[in-house]
Amino acid sequence: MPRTRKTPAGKTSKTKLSPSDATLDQKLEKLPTGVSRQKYLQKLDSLLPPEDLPDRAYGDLKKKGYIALYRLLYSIRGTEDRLTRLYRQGKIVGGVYLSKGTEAISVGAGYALDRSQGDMLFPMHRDLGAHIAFGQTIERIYCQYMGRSGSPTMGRDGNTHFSDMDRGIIGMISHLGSMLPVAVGAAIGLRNQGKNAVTLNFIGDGGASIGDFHEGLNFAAVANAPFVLVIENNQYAYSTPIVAQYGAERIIDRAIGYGIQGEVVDGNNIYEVYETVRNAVNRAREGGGPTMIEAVSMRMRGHSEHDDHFYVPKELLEAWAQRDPLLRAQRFLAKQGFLTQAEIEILEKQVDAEIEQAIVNADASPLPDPISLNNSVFAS
Amino acid sequence: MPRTRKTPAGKTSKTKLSPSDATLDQKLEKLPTGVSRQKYLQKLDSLLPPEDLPDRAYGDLKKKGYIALYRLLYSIRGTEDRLTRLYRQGKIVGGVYLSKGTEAISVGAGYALDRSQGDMLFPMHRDLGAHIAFGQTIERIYCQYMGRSGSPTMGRDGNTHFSDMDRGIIGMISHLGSMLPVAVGAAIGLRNQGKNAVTLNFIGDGGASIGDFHEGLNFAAVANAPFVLVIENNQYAYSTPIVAQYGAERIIDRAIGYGIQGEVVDGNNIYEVYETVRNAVNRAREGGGPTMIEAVSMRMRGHSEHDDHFYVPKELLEAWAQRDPLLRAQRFLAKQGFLTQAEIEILEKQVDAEIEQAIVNADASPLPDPISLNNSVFAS
Amino acid sequence: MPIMTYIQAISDGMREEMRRDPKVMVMGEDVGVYGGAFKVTKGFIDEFGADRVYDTPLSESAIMGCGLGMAITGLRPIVEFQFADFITSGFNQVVNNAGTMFFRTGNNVSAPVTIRCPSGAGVHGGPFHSQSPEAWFVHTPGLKVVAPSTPYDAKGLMISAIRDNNPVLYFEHKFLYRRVKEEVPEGLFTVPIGKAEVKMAGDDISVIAYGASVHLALDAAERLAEEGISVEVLDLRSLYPFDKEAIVETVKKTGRVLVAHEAWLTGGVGGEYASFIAEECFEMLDAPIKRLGSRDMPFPFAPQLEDKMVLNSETVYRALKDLAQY
Amino acid sequence: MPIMTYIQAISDGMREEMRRDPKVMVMGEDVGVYGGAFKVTKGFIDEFGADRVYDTPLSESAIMGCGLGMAITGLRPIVEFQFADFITSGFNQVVNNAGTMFFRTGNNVSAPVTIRCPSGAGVHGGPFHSQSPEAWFVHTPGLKVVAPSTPYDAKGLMISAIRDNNPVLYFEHKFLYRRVKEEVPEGLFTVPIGKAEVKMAGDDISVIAYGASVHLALDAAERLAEEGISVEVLDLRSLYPFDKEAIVETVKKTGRVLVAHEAWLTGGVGGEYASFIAEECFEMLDAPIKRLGSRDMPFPFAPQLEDKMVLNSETVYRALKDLAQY
Ligand SMILES: Cc1ncc(C[n+]2csc(CCOP(=O)(O)OP(=O)(O)O)c2C)c(N)n1
Ligand SMILES: Cc1ncc(C[n+]2csc(CCOP(=O)(O)OP(=O)(O)O)c2C)c(N)n1
Ligand SMILES: [Mg+2]
Ligand SMILES: [Mg+2]
Repeated sequence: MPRTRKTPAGKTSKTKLSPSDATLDQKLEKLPTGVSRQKYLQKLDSLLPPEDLPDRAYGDLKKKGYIALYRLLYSIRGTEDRLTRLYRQGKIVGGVYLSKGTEAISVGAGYALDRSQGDMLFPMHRDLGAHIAFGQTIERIYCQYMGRSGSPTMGRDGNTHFSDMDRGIIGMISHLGSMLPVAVGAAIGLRNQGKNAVTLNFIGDGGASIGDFHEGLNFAAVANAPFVLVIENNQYAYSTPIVAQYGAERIIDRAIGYGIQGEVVDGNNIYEVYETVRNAVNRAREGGGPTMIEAVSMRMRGHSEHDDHFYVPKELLEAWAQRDPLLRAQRFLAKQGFLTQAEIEILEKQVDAEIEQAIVNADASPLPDPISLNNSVFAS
Repeated sequence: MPRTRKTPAGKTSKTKLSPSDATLDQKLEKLPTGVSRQKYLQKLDSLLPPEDLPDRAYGDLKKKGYIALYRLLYSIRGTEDRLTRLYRQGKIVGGVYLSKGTEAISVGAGYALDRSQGDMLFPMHRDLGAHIAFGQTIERIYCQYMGRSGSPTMGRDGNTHFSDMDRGIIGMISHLGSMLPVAVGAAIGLRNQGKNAVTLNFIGDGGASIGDFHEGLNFAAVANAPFVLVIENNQYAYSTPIVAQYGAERIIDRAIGYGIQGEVVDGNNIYEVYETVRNAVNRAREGGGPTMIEAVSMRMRGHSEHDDHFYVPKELLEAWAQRDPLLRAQRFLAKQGFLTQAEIEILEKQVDAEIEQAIVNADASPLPDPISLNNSVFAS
Repeated sequence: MPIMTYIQAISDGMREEMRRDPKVMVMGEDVGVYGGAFKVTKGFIDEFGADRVYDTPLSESAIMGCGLGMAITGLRPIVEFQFADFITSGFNQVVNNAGTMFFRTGNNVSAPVTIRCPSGAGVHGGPFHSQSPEAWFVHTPGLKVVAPSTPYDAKGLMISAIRDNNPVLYFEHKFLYRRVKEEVPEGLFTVPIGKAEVKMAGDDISVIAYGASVHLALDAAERLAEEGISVEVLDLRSLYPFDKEAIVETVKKTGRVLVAHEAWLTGGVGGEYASFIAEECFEMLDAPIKRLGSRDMPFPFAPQLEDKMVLNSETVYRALKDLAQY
Repeated sequence: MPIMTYIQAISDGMREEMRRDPKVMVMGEDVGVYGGAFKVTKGFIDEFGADRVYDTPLSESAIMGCGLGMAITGLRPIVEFQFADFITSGFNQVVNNAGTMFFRTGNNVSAPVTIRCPSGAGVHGGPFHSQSPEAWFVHTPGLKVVAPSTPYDAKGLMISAIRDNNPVLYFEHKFLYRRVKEEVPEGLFTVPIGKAEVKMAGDDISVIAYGASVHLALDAAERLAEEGISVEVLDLRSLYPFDKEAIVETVKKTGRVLVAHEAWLTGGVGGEYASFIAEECFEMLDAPIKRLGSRDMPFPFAPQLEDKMVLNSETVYRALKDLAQY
């Protein structure tokens, strides 16, 4: 089986961050013995993608697909922006963990699955985009965040932790990495029942350090399971930078150690994400086994909306802001002649209206009735 | 940091096992969907080492060292052979898990540490050889297996599960892989207290699948810990062949994914094991970070002495019997002129006598007094 | 009716249900070609094939997690931990992932996984092959827990566990494997989860026990019968949900109760049943409720030590005698 | 004396002991630059440096395992699980590795690790950020377990936990973090592990509680005082070892007992204490021992649901009233 390590995403980009950057250096002072600051600074450069999307065709995408993906991207950005607003208004229960800046990963990957084939999605906490791409309604998402009875969990679990078996979505538990073996087992289970389906799970640069990552991928590799793992490397796990999280050059360097396919993808290029995941999904469906994909991006907000992000060097955020996945996709669509600026504005207005309506509807969803807790623990 | 993958141990050996071997093929019939028999059969060949030890100098070994290592090798073989006898006589408590055929790994690795520097050993269940090489007495080992009060655990734990802090040995719990993070923590702890010590842990081809393997190595890599992991690939985990255990070509292919040094070593060549581990220990001591070493060998007995080994193809055992680490070392010593056949016999007689005496002594050690259980749970 | 040992009955229950329902499968380390560390699944791979008798890598968390994944796609896996002691390595998957699945999905997804836990001491297994960790799971919502003491119950509860649409932990006691046998019906039958059974009727004192401790209680009861003391032995069989009516009934009858288990005393499930009795049967009690368990320490390896640490029938006998004389 | 919140007292205890003993260190996710998810270690990295305030990868089993490894080399690590709920991911290292170290090495190696577990509900954390899993550890030999309810106890028990030569699980309740404050001495002092404290003296009924439930009990006791019912509130503080004398004393005094905790009722530590009382204080009891806990289900997310699932002071009040009227 081939095991490639693709060219790092930023190979062609102009260097934006350098070891001589004093502010950046200062932030990295407090690392325990043995953690290499130098190695980190070199790494940061190589992770940065070019400012524009490579001007080419992406996989099996047609004009409709390019536009649909942009629409989803805009939807999730809008949905999340309003989550912040609602959070500040006190309308949200619990914390809010946003995908700002990394939405292209979850949307592109979610879109690459095929619900009609029985594919299943196992999203993580920063993957609202995948829920939407996989058919979840924005209204139900807001219900979930507001703890309403109209939410898929009936108000029992929060934020992005929600399943929807009708759509083939299994929500996560908080324990990062725990869903990886579950997704692998589902892939094998579907195959053993004669289905031709693929399962997809996400994990972060932090979650990738947990034991289940290893156990699950090893299990998948041995079974040649129809499984795809997307690693969202957004460079931070809560406040922990990747230099204190893993020692390898890239997370994807682990692929050869499992004997599976590994790919690096520019996580701020929604079309490349889609293309890469789509290829992996197709390969898995044809019996080609699991793939792990490292999508490189940058978390543009704090870990949650109550975290002010002070530990992230501003330079890093500025450099990545110029590579915002929406801006890049917009420029690409315009350049390709798929959508004019005017058409983009119309699309966005439509989506905005949809979102506002979803909020109104969700806010009208009743609070959950405590009676619903009776007989809620065991299936009969 | 360099990350090499050395030539597989058997690269130069004549092919001994081939996919056309019908008996072998038959044993591999019952594999779940997705597990590749073909891949396995190819793998088996490449794991087999040449019949003779490469005729060269090994690291910093002098004549005395070559002989000392052989003596330890013979000691452990003799100690274990008698364990089987004692087990059949009903003198052993619990099961007996032998290292027959793979002793060169534990002895060679244990010998490569330096107790005077404060190095610490974290052996696994098939590493009696490492205990001996690290200064444990054969008498105490027999006490341990017979559950006597003279054992390091005072009869509280069995077989190879024993610590001896005075010698810098921390015994394992049964849960495979659990000691890996402990050994990594000890390495960091010693460094943070200004010591220049290295810790070494063993793990099997089976144990390497557990989450702690990943969490521990990742932790070590990030911290650049003075830590060495020796993976004893004896091709079976209980009854499970490596094809059903991991998907990669070699376990050591994981090294690049941690960003640490990786080495493959012929596990039936005690001098190569010593040399490789010694280099890794020296590098770790000098701040060069962790190394993982895959020592390839073959478990020549059942998982334990109550397992008849029926699931291992005879061809495999026959091919490996010709590569027995003792026979190969003997031939090497003779060829180098380090020991004549007559000298070897004298050495072996001495060791035999020591072992018999140790058994007598251990058998005279009292059964543990149940009173010793009082106040045994909490340190004051 | 054939005579079966406890371990044969476990195998038989699994085999029969696998024959009936093609969705049922087994997974774990060495369950396939080897037939399991205790040979419970010996021959299964020949009958059901390698996909239904699934040999896994050595990774308890993945075994449990993958089992859960298979379950949500419609299969009914029997997940085997090679020893109950190793469930700690897959603990999070059991308690947080499997245990909450039905609840947290708004009752949308269920998790029909049977979790086999070969447990118990008396086999010189030392600290990590002798544990009886059922209390952790009785405390965790979303999990059912059973612990048979006889071949009949072992088979019937196995079939019930497999058919249950929830995660069921099945604690089988290694010491009983080949030491107890009885007539067990061929084919399919069930023992309901949540129902206790009086294994010996008596009037003076009740012992509430499960698993191997039932046999300690029966031994002690026989000795006491000779001394004219009549002991009722209630075998809980299900630890959660547990049979509150049966407990109340036996306490009502005797007014004196001993709760006994091999698990560590402190924080053991005995505390649950004893305090249930203390609360619900206060007026019925003629003597303090007595609890017994093994001593609060790791299970020692040497037989001389293990004997003094693990609950035994002598201890049960003496506790009952004390109760009788209260 | 300065006024400290509960969370400040935790920080202060750690800081003072770290100043005194250079072997003491902290490790966990985001404990360094960020100062911990709850800011308990804010500023620590500046004072003690990155090697003593050790930011780890996201890997609970390695955090606990490495902490244990550091401990056996002579350091005294304070290991932080970001939320108590995540201890399940390092469970095996806690119960089987740390818990048995001293015993299994023939008392040759000890494991002085303090394990911080921010636990408890009431903060809308949902099923995986609200748990109180102390019962699992009270049942496991080799582990000590403490759970302070006040700033004074929080600081004093923290220092005792760090100085103890065994693994000590320190359950701190998130709901109390900024909600309780009191005068707490500066500098070093200890609260002994294993000693309970009467937080309110009374004559008619005893409540045995710990952590947040102590405050529920105090609230209920105040209401009942107005109705002329005098309640004694015994704060266990240490769950294992626990203060048997103090329990017997309060039961002797009042003859009526409620055991209350926020953890799930079934299999909770309340069962241990209640059945201890049932066995040891049988003749002193004037009413059945009553137990309260949260409902046996995952902690729900929506506040309306959580309120009906988690133990609250109204429930405690009503249970006490019932007991008074028995
Ligand atoms: C097993 C586990 N440990 C700790 C946490 C607490 N926690 C929640 S999110 C987070 C950081 C996750 O980082 P990463 O995986 O990179 O995902 P990101 O938030 O960056 O998308 C941590 C430590 C958790 N959820 N699970
Ligand atoms: C976590 C865990 N799971 C299961 C077991 C049961 N078990 C003991 S040894 C063994 C096989 C180990 O294989 P390997 O790691 O290759 O070591 P080897 O015995 O071949 O030396 C198994 C499954 C265990 N000890 N620990
Ligand atoms: Mg991240
Ligand atoms: Mg092996």
